[in-house]
Amino acid sequence: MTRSQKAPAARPAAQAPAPAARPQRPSGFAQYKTLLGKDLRQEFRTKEMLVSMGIYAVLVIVVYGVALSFARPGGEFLEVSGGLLWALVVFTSLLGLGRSFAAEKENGCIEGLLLAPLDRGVVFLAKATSNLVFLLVVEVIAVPLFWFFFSSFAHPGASAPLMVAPLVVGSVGIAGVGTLLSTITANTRGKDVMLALLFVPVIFPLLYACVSATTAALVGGDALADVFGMSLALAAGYDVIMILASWVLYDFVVS
Amino acid sequence: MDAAIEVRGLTKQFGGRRAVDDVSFALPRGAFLSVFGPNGAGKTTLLRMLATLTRPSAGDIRVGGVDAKEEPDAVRASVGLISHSAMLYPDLTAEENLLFYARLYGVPDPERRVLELLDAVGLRHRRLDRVRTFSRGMTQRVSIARALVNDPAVVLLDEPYSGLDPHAVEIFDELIGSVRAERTFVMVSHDLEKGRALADHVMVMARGRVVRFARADELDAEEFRALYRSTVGTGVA
Amino acid sequence: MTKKTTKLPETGQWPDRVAPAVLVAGALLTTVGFLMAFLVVPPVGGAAVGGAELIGGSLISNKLLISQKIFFFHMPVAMVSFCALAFAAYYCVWFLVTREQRFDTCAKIAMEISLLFVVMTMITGEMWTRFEWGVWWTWEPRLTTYLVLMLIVIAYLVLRNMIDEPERRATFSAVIGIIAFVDVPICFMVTRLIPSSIHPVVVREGGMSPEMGLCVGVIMAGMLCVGFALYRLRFRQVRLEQRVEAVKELLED
Amino acid sequence: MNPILVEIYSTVIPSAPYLIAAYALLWAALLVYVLMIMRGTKRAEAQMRLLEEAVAEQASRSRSER
Repeated sequence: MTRSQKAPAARPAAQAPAPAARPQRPSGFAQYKTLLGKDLRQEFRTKEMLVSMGIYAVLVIVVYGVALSFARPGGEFLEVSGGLLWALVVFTSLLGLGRSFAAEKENGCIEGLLLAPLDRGVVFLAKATSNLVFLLVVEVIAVPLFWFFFSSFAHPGASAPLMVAPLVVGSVGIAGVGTLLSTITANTRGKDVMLALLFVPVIFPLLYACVSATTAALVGGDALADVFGMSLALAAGYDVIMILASWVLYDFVVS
Repeated sequence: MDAAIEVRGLTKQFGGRRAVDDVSFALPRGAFLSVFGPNGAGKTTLLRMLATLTRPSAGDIRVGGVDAKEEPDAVRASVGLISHSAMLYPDLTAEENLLFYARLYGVPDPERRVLELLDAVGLRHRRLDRVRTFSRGMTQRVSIARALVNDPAVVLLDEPYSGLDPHAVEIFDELIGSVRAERTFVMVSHDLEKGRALADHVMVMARGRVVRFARADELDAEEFRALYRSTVGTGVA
Repeated sequence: MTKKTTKLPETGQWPDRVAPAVLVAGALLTTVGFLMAFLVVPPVGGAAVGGAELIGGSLISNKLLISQKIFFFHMPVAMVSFCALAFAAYYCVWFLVTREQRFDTCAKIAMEISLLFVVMTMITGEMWTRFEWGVWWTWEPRLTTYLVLMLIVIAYLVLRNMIDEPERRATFSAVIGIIAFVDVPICFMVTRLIPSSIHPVVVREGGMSPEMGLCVGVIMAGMLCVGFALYRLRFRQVRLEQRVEAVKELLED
Repeated sequence: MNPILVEIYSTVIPSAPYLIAAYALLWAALLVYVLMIMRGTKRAEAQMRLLEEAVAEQASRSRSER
């Protein structure tokens, strides 16, 4: 095996100059793309997480069906539907996040990542982005399905398409904080319960803001005007603060 | 010339117990060190600290003249680890796995490098198959290719022989032999014969401390076996 | 670079000499506050009454609410629980910087004190809500915030029991401690700014008359002293247990 | 009794139990925590005495061996 002749290591003044043949450490963004590419390729090949999250969402809708079969269709349902939708999103994402490190842990690949010259913030961003992509894919299926199954109860108001905004902002927050928490609970005993126990209280403010924004979008009319903008802004603010905190703290959590 | 690996006063404390207790040694470039000792002697912890996977409680490590605490990434760029966990993604193909790591380390012209490595480990024909379908021996060979993807100056081996059939062991030795030029190796193993055969430096550890560190030729086989039996006998943690 | 030796909190330092005196001061202040709440401060007016009566030199024209007296302890106790959480986050940051297990112990104890005071807040809040609005629970901003705080602190303590290895347990707990400290104020703000549509909240706190302010101040100071004294007491106990463990380990090998 | 006075004080009696319960539980919570600490301290001190004996006994044994 020919190994290109390494330049003799010069006297290491400050830092041994990397010999030409030695790989140059790529930019953070390049590493981010590599990591994300790996996550997406692996998931779209096995579709393990997507299928399980999709089926789980349908099952939750079935449970809602039974729960609401005795409720009188009509206006009240619209107010409740925002909350129901978000309950579906939270528990489906909990399932997805719980499994997000399964592949990594199964074969000690986490150590493979830790061995590489890679700062942990990039690992966090890549893993959060992949979790976000999977969550959005499932939402694109589950939300219309939800309205399909409950069309007999009520039709969302004209401003319903606005609902996409809180859904996206909320999913970003869930993926960000969720990735940090799932990394923590990945190797603790009782990891699923532990993830839920940590996730729900921490995500509560985001959930609160998103449900109010979604409900405002669904109900439409005057409720929409004053509440929607404020809730969305608060949700976005939550995302920025918590994702920044998670990004900074991730280095301690993953090593 | 700078020593490839320099370790001074290295300690790792887990709760009350000292897994590694004030270990110091230096290895010249191109050396092959075999580390022996009973279970719980701290061999693997020492190796993981060299690989910057575990944070030392005290002491410092210099790899190729670079301090691991100050510039961990510079050290990581020049270290490769082969352990019994393959660190490969089962649902990705052998080529995809190696390409992933090649890009992560920023290897110039990754495609060519990966094919070159797959040739070296003799798996070029299976490069499009998923690693899940590989035997333990083949997985280990891809794992070696992964560890060599960034052309590391230091290669760390943690119980590489565990679970390998004799044929796979033979290929493994051949591979290690072929890449030995100018690289420094540190191997942790229970296999006395294998360890001594490959090594030019030997270290015996017990309860986190270095019992003996010497060049392999200074220790003849008989004395070594007696030393090992004595430490294994008394050294059980 | 010489590792700067950070001064580790240890039993027997100045806080411990002060602790008994602080405990006495705490007890005194809270009793004084208690008496003030009932004797000095006039009860708050509730719903209007059909007429007006001269009682004790002032014209009273609405129902006098004794239940509001719970507020005098409810608010200070809640404040102390936030202070305890802040202390816990402070020690968590210190642990992540220095990796000294001692700071992790301090963070754990501060979290316990925070949980204790949140439970006390929930009790008093619960009783007040029960009488004030006639329901056992309403998703009213203050109560939900304390519920979320309580759940996070419980999650923190449960997480500690789920991990055995001291270093990893301390690191993960420190991260959760900081996340909690960042999360709770946001929760406090979000639940206030977005009006929950169920029923508008009649915020009784409103303007605080000088005597009420003083009374709350006294009880606050008292509760802070009690909290501090409990912290030191618990700290001494945990340190003693840690020393016992260390000696046991020495004896073994 | 003057009806207005009655109404003014009408909420006092019904609110009494909650008031008392609130304060009682408040002190109960503090008391429970202090008792927990005391019990823990006593147990730790007992163990410490036990260990001191063990150390003393080990020291004397090693002295007799020398």
